[in-house]
Amino acid sequence: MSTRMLKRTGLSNELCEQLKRHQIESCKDLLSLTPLEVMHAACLSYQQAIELLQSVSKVIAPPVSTALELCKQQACFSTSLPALDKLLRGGLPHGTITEVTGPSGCGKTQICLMLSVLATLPKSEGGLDSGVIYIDTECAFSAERLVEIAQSRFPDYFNCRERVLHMAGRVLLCRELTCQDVLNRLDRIEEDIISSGAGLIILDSVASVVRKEFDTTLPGNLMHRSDLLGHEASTLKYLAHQFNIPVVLTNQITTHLGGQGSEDAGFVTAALGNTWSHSVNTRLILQYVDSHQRQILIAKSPVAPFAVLNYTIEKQGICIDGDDSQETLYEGTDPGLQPIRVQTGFTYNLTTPI
Amino acid sequence: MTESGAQLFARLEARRCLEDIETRLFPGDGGPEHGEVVELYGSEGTGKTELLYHLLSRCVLPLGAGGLEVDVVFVDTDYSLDMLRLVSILDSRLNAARSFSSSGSDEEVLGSCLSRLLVVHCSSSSQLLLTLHFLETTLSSRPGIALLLIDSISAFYWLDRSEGGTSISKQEEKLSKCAELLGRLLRDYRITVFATCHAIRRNYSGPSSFSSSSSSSSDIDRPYLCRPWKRLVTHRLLCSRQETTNMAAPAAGSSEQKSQQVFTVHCTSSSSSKTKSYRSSSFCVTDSGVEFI
Amino acid sequence: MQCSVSSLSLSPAVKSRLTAAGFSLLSELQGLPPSQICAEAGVSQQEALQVLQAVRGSPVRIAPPLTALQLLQEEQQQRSIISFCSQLDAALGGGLPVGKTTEICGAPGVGKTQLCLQLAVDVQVPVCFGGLGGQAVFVDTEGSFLLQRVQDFAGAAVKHCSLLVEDDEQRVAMTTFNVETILSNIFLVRCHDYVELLAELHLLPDFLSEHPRVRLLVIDSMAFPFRLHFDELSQRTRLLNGLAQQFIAMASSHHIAVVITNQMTTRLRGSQSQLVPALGESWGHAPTIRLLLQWAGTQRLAVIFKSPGHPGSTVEYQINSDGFRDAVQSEQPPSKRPRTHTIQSAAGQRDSNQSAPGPRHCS
Amino acid sequence: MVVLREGMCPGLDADLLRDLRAADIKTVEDVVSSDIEELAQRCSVSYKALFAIRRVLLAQHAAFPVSGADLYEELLSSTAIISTGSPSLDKLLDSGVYTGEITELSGGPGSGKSQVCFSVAVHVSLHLKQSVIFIDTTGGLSASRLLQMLRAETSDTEEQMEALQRIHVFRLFNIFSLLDCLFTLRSGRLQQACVGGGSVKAVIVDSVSAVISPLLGGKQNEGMSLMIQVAGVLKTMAKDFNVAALVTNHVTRSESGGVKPGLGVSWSHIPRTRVLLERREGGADSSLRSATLIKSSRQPCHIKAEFDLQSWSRSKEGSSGKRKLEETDS
Repeated sequence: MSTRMLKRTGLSNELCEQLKRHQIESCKDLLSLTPLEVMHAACLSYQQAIELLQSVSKVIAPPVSTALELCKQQACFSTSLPALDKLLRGGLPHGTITEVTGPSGCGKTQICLMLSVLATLPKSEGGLDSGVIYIDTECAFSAERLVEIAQSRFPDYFNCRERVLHMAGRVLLCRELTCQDVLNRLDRIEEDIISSGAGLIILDSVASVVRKEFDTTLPGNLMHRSDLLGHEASTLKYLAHQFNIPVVLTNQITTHLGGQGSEDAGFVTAALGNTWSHSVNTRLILQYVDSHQRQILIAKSPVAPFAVLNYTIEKQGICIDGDDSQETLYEGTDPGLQPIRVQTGFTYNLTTPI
Repeated sequence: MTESGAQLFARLEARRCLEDIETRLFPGDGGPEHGEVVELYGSEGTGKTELLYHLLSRCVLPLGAGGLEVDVVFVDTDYSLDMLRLVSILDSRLNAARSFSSSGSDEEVLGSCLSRLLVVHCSSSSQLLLTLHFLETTLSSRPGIALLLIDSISAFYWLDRSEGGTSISKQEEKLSKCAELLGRLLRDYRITVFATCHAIRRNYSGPSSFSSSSSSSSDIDRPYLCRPWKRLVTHRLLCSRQETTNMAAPAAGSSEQKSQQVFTVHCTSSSSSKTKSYRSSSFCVTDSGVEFI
Repeated sequence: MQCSVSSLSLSPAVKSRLTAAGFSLLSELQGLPPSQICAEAGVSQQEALQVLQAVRGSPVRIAPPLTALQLLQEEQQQRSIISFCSQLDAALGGGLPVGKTTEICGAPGVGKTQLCLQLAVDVQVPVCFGGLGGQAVFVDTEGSFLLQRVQDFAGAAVKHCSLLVEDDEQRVAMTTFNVETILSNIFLVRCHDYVELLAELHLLPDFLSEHPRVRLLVIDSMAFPFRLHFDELSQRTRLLNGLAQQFIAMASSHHIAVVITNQMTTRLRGSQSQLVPALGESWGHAPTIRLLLQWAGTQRLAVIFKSPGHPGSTVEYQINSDGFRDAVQSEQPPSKRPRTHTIQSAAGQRDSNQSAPGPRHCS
Repeated sequence: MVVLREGMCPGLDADLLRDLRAADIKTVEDVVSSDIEELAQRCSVSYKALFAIRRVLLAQHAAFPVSGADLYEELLSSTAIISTGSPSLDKLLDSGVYTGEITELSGGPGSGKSQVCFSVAVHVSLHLKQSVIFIDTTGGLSASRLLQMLRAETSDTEEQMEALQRIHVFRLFNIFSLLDCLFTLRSGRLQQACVGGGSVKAVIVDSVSAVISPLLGGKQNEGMSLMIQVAGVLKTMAKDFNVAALVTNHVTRSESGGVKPGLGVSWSHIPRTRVLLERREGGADSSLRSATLIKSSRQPCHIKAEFDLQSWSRSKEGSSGKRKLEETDS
């Protein structure tokens, strides 16, 4: 929207020509100027400059709606895990970004595969009856596992081959192995969403390519990385909102260097830093309890309290142990700093009760 | 214009030469002669104003107190003349001199010093031009005037830039006219001009500029006023502040150190008669004004 | 020195023509017929008309001065928006002041958006319950506006008020104070980038004139669209400084409270890194009141970092399913273990000893 | 520049004006700079008449030189020093804010700039019984805070209300309305504006950087020009009406991590006294602030003082708790 040419906003040709002489051609160019610069470039008085800015703003400003109107089109994407759905008020909210973080082997990709299956299910089965765009940066996607999860989780529905094939056919896999490829894909993805009727975007994982390509110990790289991540985040947010669909990302973990006294020399926490933590709307942390048992922590959510759920990975994907009443609240902290337990069994985390 | 013989005499002969105004500042025998222009250039807090007061008080102080006892016109375009500070400098110099000789009461001597100073305030470049025209009569009627101070010549730079629109010559028109007129006054009345010029950043890159200090400092030291003015300037005093340790950490260090804020002046003289010569000198500022070290 | 032509809010080209023709003071233009200005300055008739209008009185009319006494009366008439967290209200002198700009900064998940949502509900509390009975505009740049939460908060607020009903006036007010009307009084705008945000802000003054009941404007968040890369850093600073003035002008001319959220960023200072509010040093001057939400161990603290009317102070708060509330020691979640107490208090002390947020490293 | 008009001075009639126009002489500057002898021939007027016109025009439009001695006498009788209400800050400023010049307070957010402004306003209105013009560009002026400060000084409600009435507030949020306001005050409205409240002793602009900083940078010179005009009108107002001009400025961070006042090099020449305010280390809600003198013609620079914001809300007896650190005299 913002790159719309001034010519198509109903400005007079003269004015457009005048502005073009100062390399001001799009709405973005014009609105990025202060009134004084507009006065200078367009030869206008202050009052006229303000009016010009307002008239251009009218063309590109987003519409105003009331919360009530929004209420009538609100939807959630059920995770098929009743305990988690209950905490998240029905599932992953449409139009927002959910991040799944955890150490390797903890089940991040399992969750993504499971969600992919769910999205393709018909609405009567609790799904979205839509396609899935699955951006895989780690070559971790496994079609066999996808089918296995589908068949073991919904044995009644996937009882015939056609349904399984139809399900698999609706998952559009994009393998992008460099940052630039991911960005390019995201920039062009709108068409794919429409053509495949996608109701879910999965990016597994956002961290691996970025961390591979940017050694943040080198000067300047950190800033470049933040720019790149910021760009990714805003594109994903735009897509989520524009198509009103959930977006799921996975992230890795990093060692947080202790700076707050010597007793906690360091612990493991979500990667990609503080700014990135702001970009996601919901953050789920996966961590180990023992070799079999794992936990989901709701570390950031606009609706849910901080909570812990135990789960195991079975043939049918993620299974929450016991019934849906086993949820435990825990004392949360800054989601950017929430410690995560890794497989060694050695725990750094003092505040999380089991 | 007609002038009487007496006026002609006053115009040409009686003016005192300011060559020896401050021997520690100018190279060798290169002090400013009749009709020469000295520019004091520097950014904020580099001692320009103090240096100006030093030179000013040297001019207006009586001979007995180590002064030159000449009249001075101070054109104040920045409204920056701090009379109280000037008086305190004059006072302390007079007091220092009084230990050797006694002449009249304090008030009287101070009064006579101050009456040698004429102050005129200007608030736009066109007013400056008119005022310089107007001063012509003052100059011809008061042969005692040897020095014209302008603080500062760059005061209207941005106003002129924006008023002139897009054409550079229009932007510089008024100052060029002033410079041309000054040139004529210098020739006709054989006075000396001292003018301050503030350092500016022309390629202004915003309030939070991250331009490296090394590259911007050279840009900052370059003269930027119009050509006629540049041609007029014969001596250029580049003022700077020495980055002392107590600057970086003003909290540390005793009071002894703190009063030792040192300023440096780099003088470049290029009078028509002589070849270019240079001199660097340092001073610090005390209650009684500039003290060279 | 009289008012000079170059100080007028006219186009720079017109001004330079006027000065070139010798007009430098306003008094010289006064009383001249437009055609003469055209002829002498070489400007079009339209421009000459603008010149004369500007000379007669600039369109940006200045209100006559108020005395501080009048201002005091005005301040006392304007109610504040209560936050339902009594400690915070007390620290702010009765709630969030209307007519001022307030910035809420904090780490992710600390409750910035929650506080904004709470305020968007609270601003609607009917006048007879001590509220403002207003409306709210919520500009969402991060996609963080969550309807379920607003519904929860609205439900809790309605319940709270219904328990307080004492007289008929309040009973009547309660008939229209329900979740549905609360939701219909929150105007939502979703901006995807800084250009859309700028556009929206250019239009807001008109929107506010059309909706005179609006008492709260929330921008959540300011930092997200402006943290992206700008070609020229000074351009960002310039835009932000301009926006700051727009916010202040809106707050004071439409009598609304402007709430802006901001993120925290890591600043390297030598070898130490420190968490500071984002958007740079000069943005810090934009809000009149700056509220810092931060973690101290597992406690959440709100620090009043700057406020012209009140001394700085620190209060503890919590966020539960009803919204933003006072921290109540006895109602701590049962899962909390006694041993965390020591850690917590140590952390609390450490934070209050250090300046603002303690140094933290982030990967 | 001033356009020549009929009747500007004796002898300048319509005919002569037309002749001068024909000779491309339009403004006073043109007349003054031209060769009178040649011009007299071209316009067929007498040299004497034209010379007289030139002299009158010069006398009308040029600034008039004043003897330094007279200036000093006048200054001695008119200069006043306004206390900031904080003894340590007063000492730093050589007993207070001087009238006739611009004093600048700069500092980061929450460093106490506005509080010092409030205190100066309260001091002028309560103790000196004079008026104050307070131009608020950030919406930061809180009348209840002023009242709180007044209450700490006096318990007489009548006095408090009178003092509040002597503080005149303008709320302006853009550069053009600020300039308009300043020029209006400058052209004599300043003294009229405050009838019955004593004369104006201080003009406070809090903050000047809020309206100026959006102007700087970009591809235009206009912003700089407007900034210099604000400075010019403040300076002449301070000088001619003998009021103290107190402005506040933000800070920018230099590469080395230190802070310096904002608005760039060109602004740095404008205030005669500059003070940098900073928070003392030690807690976000500490009320201790330190002030560093970074430009002054009366005191050595870089001396420091410490003051406590809380002291202004306490009553007089309780305000002895101010501390001073590292105060140096030389």
